[in-house]
Amino acid sequence: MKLVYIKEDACVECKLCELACYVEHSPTKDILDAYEMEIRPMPRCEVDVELPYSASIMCRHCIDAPCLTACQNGSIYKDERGAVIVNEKTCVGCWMCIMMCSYGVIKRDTRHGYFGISTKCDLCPERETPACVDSCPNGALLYDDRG
Amino acid sequence: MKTIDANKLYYKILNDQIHDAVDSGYRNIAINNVYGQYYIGDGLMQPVKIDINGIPGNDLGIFMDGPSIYVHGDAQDGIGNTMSGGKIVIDGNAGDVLGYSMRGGRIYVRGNVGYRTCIHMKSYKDDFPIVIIGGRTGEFAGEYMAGGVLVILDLFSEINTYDCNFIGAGMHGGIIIVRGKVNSDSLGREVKVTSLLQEDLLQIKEYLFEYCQELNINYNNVMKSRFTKIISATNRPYKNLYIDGFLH
Amino acid sequence: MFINVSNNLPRDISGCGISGFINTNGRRSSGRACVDSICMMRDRGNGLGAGFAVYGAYPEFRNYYAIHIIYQDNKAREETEEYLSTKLSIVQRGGIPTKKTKNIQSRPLFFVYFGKPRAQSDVAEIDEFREDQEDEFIVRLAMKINENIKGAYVISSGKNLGVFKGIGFPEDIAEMFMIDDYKGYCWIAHNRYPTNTPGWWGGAHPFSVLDWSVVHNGEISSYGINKRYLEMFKYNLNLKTDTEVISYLLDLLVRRHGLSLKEAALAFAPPFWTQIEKMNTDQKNKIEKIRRIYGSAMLNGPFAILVGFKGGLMGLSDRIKLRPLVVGQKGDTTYMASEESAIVGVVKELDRIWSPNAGEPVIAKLKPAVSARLFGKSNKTVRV
Amino acid sequence: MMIGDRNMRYIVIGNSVAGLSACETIRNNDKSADITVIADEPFFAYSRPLLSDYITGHVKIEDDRFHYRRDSFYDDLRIEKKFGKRARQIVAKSKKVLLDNSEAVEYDKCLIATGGVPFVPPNLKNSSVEGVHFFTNLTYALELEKALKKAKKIVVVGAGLIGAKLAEKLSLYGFDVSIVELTNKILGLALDGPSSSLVAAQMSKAGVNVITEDSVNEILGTTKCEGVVLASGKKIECDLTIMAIGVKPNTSVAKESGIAVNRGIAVSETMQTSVKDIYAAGDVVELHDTVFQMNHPIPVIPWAAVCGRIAGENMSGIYKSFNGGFPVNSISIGDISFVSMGYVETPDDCRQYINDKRIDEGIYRKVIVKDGIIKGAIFMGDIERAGMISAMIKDNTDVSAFAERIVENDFWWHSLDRTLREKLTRRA
Amino acid sequence: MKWFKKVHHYLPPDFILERADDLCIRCKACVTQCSFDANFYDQKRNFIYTLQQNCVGCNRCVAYCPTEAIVVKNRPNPFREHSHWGAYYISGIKRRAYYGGTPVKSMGNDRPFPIYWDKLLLNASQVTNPSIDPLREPMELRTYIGRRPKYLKKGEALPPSIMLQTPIMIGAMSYGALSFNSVESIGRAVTMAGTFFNSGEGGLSRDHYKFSKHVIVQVASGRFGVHKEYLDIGSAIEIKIGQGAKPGIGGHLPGEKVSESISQARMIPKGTDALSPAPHHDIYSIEDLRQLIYALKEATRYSKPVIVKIAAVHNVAAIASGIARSGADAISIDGFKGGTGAAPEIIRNHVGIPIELALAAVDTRLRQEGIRNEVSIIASGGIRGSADAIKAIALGADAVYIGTAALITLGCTLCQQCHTGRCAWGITTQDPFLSKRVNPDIMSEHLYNLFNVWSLELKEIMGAMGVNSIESLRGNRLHLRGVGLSDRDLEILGVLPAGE
Repeated sequence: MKLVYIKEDACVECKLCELACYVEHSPTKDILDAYEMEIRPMPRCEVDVELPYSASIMCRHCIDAPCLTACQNGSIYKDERGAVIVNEKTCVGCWMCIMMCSYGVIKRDTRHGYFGISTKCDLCPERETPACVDSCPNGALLYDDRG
Repeated sequence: MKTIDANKLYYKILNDQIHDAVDSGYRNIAINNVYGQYYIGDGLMQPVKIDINGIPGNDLGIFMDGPSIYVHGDAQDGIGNTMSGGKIVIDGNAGDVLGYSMRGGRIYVRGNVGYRTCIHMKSYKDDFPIVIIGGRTGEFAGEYMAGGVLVILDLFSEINTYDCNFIGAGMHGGIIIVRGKVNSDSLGREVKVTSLLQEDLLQIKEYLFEYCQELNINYNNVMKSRFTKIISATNRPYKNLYIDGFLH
Repeated sequence: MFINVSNNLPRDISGCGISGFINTNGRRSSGRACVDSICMMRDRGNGLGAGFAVYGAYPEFRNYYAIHIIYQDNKAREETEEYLSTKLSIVQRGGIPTKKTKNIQSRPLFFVYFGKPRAQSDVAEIDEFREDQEDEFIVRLAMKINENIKGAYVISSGKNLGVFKGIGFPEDIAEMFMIDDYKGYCWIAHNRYPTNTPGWWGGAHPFSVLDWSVVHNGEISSYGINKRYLEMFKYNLNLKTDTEVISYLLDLLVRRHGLSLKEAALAFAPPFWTQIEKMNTDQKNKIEKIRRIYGSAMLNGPFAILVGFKGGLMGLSDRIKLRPLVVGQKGDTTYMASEESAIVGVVKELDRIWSPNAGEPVIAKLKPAVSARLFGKSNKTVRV
Repeated sequence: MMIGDRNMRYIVIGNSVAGLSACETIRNNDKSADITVIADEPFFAYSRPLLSDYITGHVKIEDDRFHYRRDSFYDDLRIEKKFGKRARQIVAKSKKVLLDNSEAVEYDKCLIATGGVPFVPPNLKNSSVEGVHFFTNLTYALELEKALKKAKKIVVVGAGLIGAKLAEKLSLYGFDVSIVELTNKILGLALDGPSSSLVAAQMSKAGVNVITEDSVNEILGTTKCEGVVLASGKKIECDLTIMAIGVKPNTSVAKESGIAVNRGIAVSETMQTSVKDIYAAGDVVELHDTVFQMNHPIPVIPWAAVCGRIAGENMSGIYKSFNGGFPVNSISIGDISFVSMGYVETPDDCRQYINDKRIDEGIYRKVIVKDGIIKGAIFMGDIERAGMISAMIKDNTDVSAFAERIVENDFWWHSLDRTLREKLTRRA
Repeated sequence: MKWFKKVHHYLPPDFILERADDLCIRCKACVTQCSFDANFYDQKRNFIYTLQQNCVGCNRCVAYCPTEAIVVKNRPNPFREHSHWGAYYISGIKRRAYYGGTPVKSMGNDRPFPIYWDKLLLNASQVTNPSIDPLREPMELRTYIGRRPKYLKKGEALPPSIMLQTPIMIGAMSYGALSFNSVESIGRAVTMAGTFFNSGEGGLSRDHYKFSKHVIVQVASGRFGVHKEYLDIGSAIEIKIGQGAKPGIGGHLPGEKVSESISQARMIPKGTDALSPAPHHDIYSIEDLRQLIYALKEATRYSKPVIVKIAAVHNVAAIASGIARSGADAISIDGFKGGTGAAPEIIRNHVGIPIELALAAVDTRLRQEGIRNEVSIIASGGIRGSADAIKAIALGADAVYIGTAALITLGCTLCQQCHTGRCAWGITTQDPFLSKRVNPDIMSEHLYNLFNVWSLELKEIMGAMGVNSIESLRGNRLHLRGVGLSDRDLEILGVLPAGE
């Protein structure tokens, strides 16, 4: 399946991927609207920085995903593309997935009420290429099928 | 039947005589002792039959739409230039740039032809030009070709594989049909070889039959062979080479 | 000076006509066939230039350089003759016979001089190639006259050869020079349609230096660099016509650099690199060498040329054949022309008639025995 | 898969994580199989950790998030449900599962995934009075829910994961809650001293009366619970006592069927029991613990799911092996989330790395390393990258080069060397 | 915001960076991208402010701002308008006076000297000869750089040469001046395009030895990284005598740019300044040049051409003639508009002559001496487009070197900060974080595109002129006409005025 591959050698730490991600996951997908939202969507990729190293990191969509296995109420599933998706409507924030994620790419979002939500990359189901990849000005993210 | 002796006639006078004959209702004209007079048949629209004995000059049948011209011998350059309809049959060889921008009608040549045969030949709506060459062509056959059919029969050579540089260079429409195999090294950049389909053959069968009849060639022998089809790989071969100058 | 200012004829897209033939047994014939042939291609010219070169024109002076010069006036003639007398020992001189014709109103003076170099001291400085000292002397002489003497132009300077050319249709020029009265074993003719160069007497074809004479249909788009290349070898190009470079290039490449005629043809119209890549190593090396050394001698742009040379005739078209050339053969005579009708119209029942491929030289050479008879055994002819 | 002219018959005893993971795997491998799930509870599969949220009313039985799988799960996978029926015994010779209603169901492969049952201290007196509750399944939760309506004061026995979370929630919900823990710290198996104190403080803040180093010896009351007596002699008045000391494997079927049982059902690396064609998975089995280097039950969802899947693969003929597990815990008490795994207290032969610079903000990290291999970790507060540690434990990653960096607050990919990072960029 | 204004040393900022607050979403891309510390995020006020003084006008932040909130403008002349004393001179004086040093700048001369390329026009065929369709008909750009014999000699092999698929090469820009990724991008692009790049005087990283078939190695006065293996790696060797941007002076790579990797390539200790002497101290005269040329030929067993690069100076024609007679196989001439990684402003802006005139003069001189055909000429120094390249070839060059054009492809905005080593576009820096900004995967493609498109344009123009092989264009000044040039200029250029 196609996956976002990370090229740390090309990441320039601009973090536009994070921006593109939260804009994509906002209701209007308008950059200024998204910025002005009271509770901004959480970016699902995050730029890990320790200069000169920097890289935008997001879910690897494991073939045998430990997070999916660990989920206590079946809120994580694979969609038809093979992407590992969190059903944010049913997630209860038990963080089992976080505990099992080998990459540390699932984030906690506790801003929405009683239950926390595990937030992670969904490979932008509404787009041909994920927003982070499209937004990367330096080709540090590649949307590619390497099996 | 009108007979014209063209010996030492300047082309303008000869062509005047031909037009006079056509205007006075002649539908069969024979021209003897033709030596290089230009523009025979230029712009003629009537369904006349013109027999040429000798060697007609350049631009034979240019802008023609209707007549049938029979050349009993060789012909020179620029035959059927921008021709719209009618037929030219050459019982010999012909020169360069045959069928340039031809839009309709047929040209049948028994022997070899020169460079840039059918350059920029095109078809439009019902107009569909057919050119059949009995021998071989010079380089750049079918250059810029945009429509119609060029058939190369290569009847007189021993070599089974057709080899002629830059076939179909810049071709973006129409088809070239070659009897036998084609050396892919000799193709232009924009074309590819595919196998001939039954419907391609049906499309030209009638014309091949006519060709063989006109030039007294054994149709069955011709049809026994295998054919190769050359078509353009895309109808916009240079799309990516040009960009909008105001792109951001 | 010789420029025809009344050049108001409508411009048709056509081009020049060229025609020529050679009898490989050296049989001399009148120029009638050549005149007829070039005249059949009337529409390839516009009356602004025509000319003929006749090989074998002066058998009685075949060991002397036959120098044809046109003069604007007698002043130029006097100046030239004074200069010539210091350089040449002249055995015969005189006006080239002409006759009055209806269509040619004004004309310059035509003179021919037969002679040999008087001294060879001038050439010592430039003797860097294995070249014939006398030939080199004559080339320099012609250049000097063309360059330095106002109103005088050397139009041919070979042995046993004459060039007759001027402004007019070929039939008029033929009539004026009484071409029918000359006999030659090789003829070339030109019917001119000048475009970017002035229609003046000196600019008519054939262009000739020593035994080279060239008629040309087309334009040499590489003229600028060909000229600059030749200038490095001390050729002065002042005839204002692109064709001029061809005769000098032949002189440089073949006579001075020792290339064969076919190698020179390769330099003029080489195959494309893509084609060269497909060749065997020897061929590839050879052509690559020629292309790289003689890139500046490549003739680029549309052309078909006939080249008369010492002992033969060559036809050549450009590398993508933008100009026509047809070759016919009957017995020991080879015909070349722009149009098939121009051959078929003058010769019946040819043995063979064909169009050579782009860049493919067609060379007809005198038979060795004939060559030996004409030029003497020691006198080298051109290597083909 | 066909046997003769009939489909393979799979029986899964147990309707929770391990059992259903096995069902999914079997169905994926064998489209024609007959799959039957036998369960004593009459419910769809539900999320057990959510029971405390059920009690506090944050989740309802019909909520999607309470369901372990979507409602159409059994139909979609063509699973025959035999719910509300207890499997009594498996007769391996005749390949039958006997139910307690004396029904017998034939199988070709059978999986025991019966989970755990609450552990009751054997010396607890008077434990059979009304008002003593368990909390390990929905049946218990429904009973508790009823009882809570009349209750005010509650004692929770055992400050493990279930107890602590329940106690905190009930307290916030308005009950007067005490929690009694035998050891010196709450959540003792999952936390070390400093982190445990942090949680204890959090619970106290929520109003829970936290009592450690004590235990309930006796329930007071004749028919109804009226209080408890602690080992220290202290008495606590209460309407309800909730026993949350822990769970033990529910091995009754196995034992009945002559299957080898140690602390849990003993299984091979393919999850097969001592009896051919009978497999076991989930809380009921004992697993190889790669950290503690022993076999014992590790009753957590991730391993239950993994083992269920491995059992399913092997049952449907595809060899897959289980390479061992280790304890993992993820829980939130109040605002604090924490994740721990492997050792929580540092054994003598291990090195520990601690970052308690921000412990006041509820952020604390500890990693235990032996010979360069991580053997245990506690992440408290910022838990996002904890999964990388569990992966490193699983993969025996040598962390000597960056062990100190793991406890840094910004630990992530940059803390690793380039080769490890490059491995991470590939898809697992 | 920090107090930064030095009143006594006050030089007004060159640029105004404006940020529209209603568009700024505090994403901080401008902050992370500015390598000159011009943008700062103030967490307390949740505001991004600008230190105008630091802005170099590189437009990195503008390019990265997702909402286009930033505009960088030239600051209008802050001094009193004066037609003689322009701001350039006033600030020049102040800078020298205050700081006590001569300003060093990078990239090419930015003073408004005439550009002869823009006064030359190209030819096209009409009627008398057909223009050639370059897309369909063969059109040849293959060019050889190396010595040619005067005439064909039987059985004699041609002297060594390098073969270019297109007459455009990338000129000398050293690894050290350029980042690793820039060299990598250039190497990959020339490999794809079938042409060459010049290593510059900084040696070659071993990681770039893979470009052996496409690299011209340079030997300069500092002899950095010059050893037998280096000479063997190159397809050709270039002796650098001078550089167009700074004729007569040597190079200076500041120690800050001498990273571990640079130190390996240059074979000097890390962190030390890499100073090239002004002359080669084994060449004090023309016969010494011959000695070095043949030393290099000996070392490489006469297997590769030796190029000699000189800056275009006043008597360039005579010098070139001397070089041609000293055994050089090609002469590379670098005009005064050529770029540099660092040069004293006074030299960069005032020394040397335009390449157009130098090239014409050299070609003419070599022709007068009858030796033009025997050597190749490479022209460089401000080739901005394929039209400049074509004009150079028509004036007499065999091929051109491009430098700045290649850097622009890599992202350069000509902010002229190469000498600081802080290139915000990652091109001329050794900072590992900044140099990541050039992604060779992308940039090599872009550079390759540039080669391809320029080649296409070359073919288009040649087709229009009616020649189908580059050798018919080379030195063919009849395809050029001058506009707005004096008779003397025309004479030197050897071209006719338009209309003639």
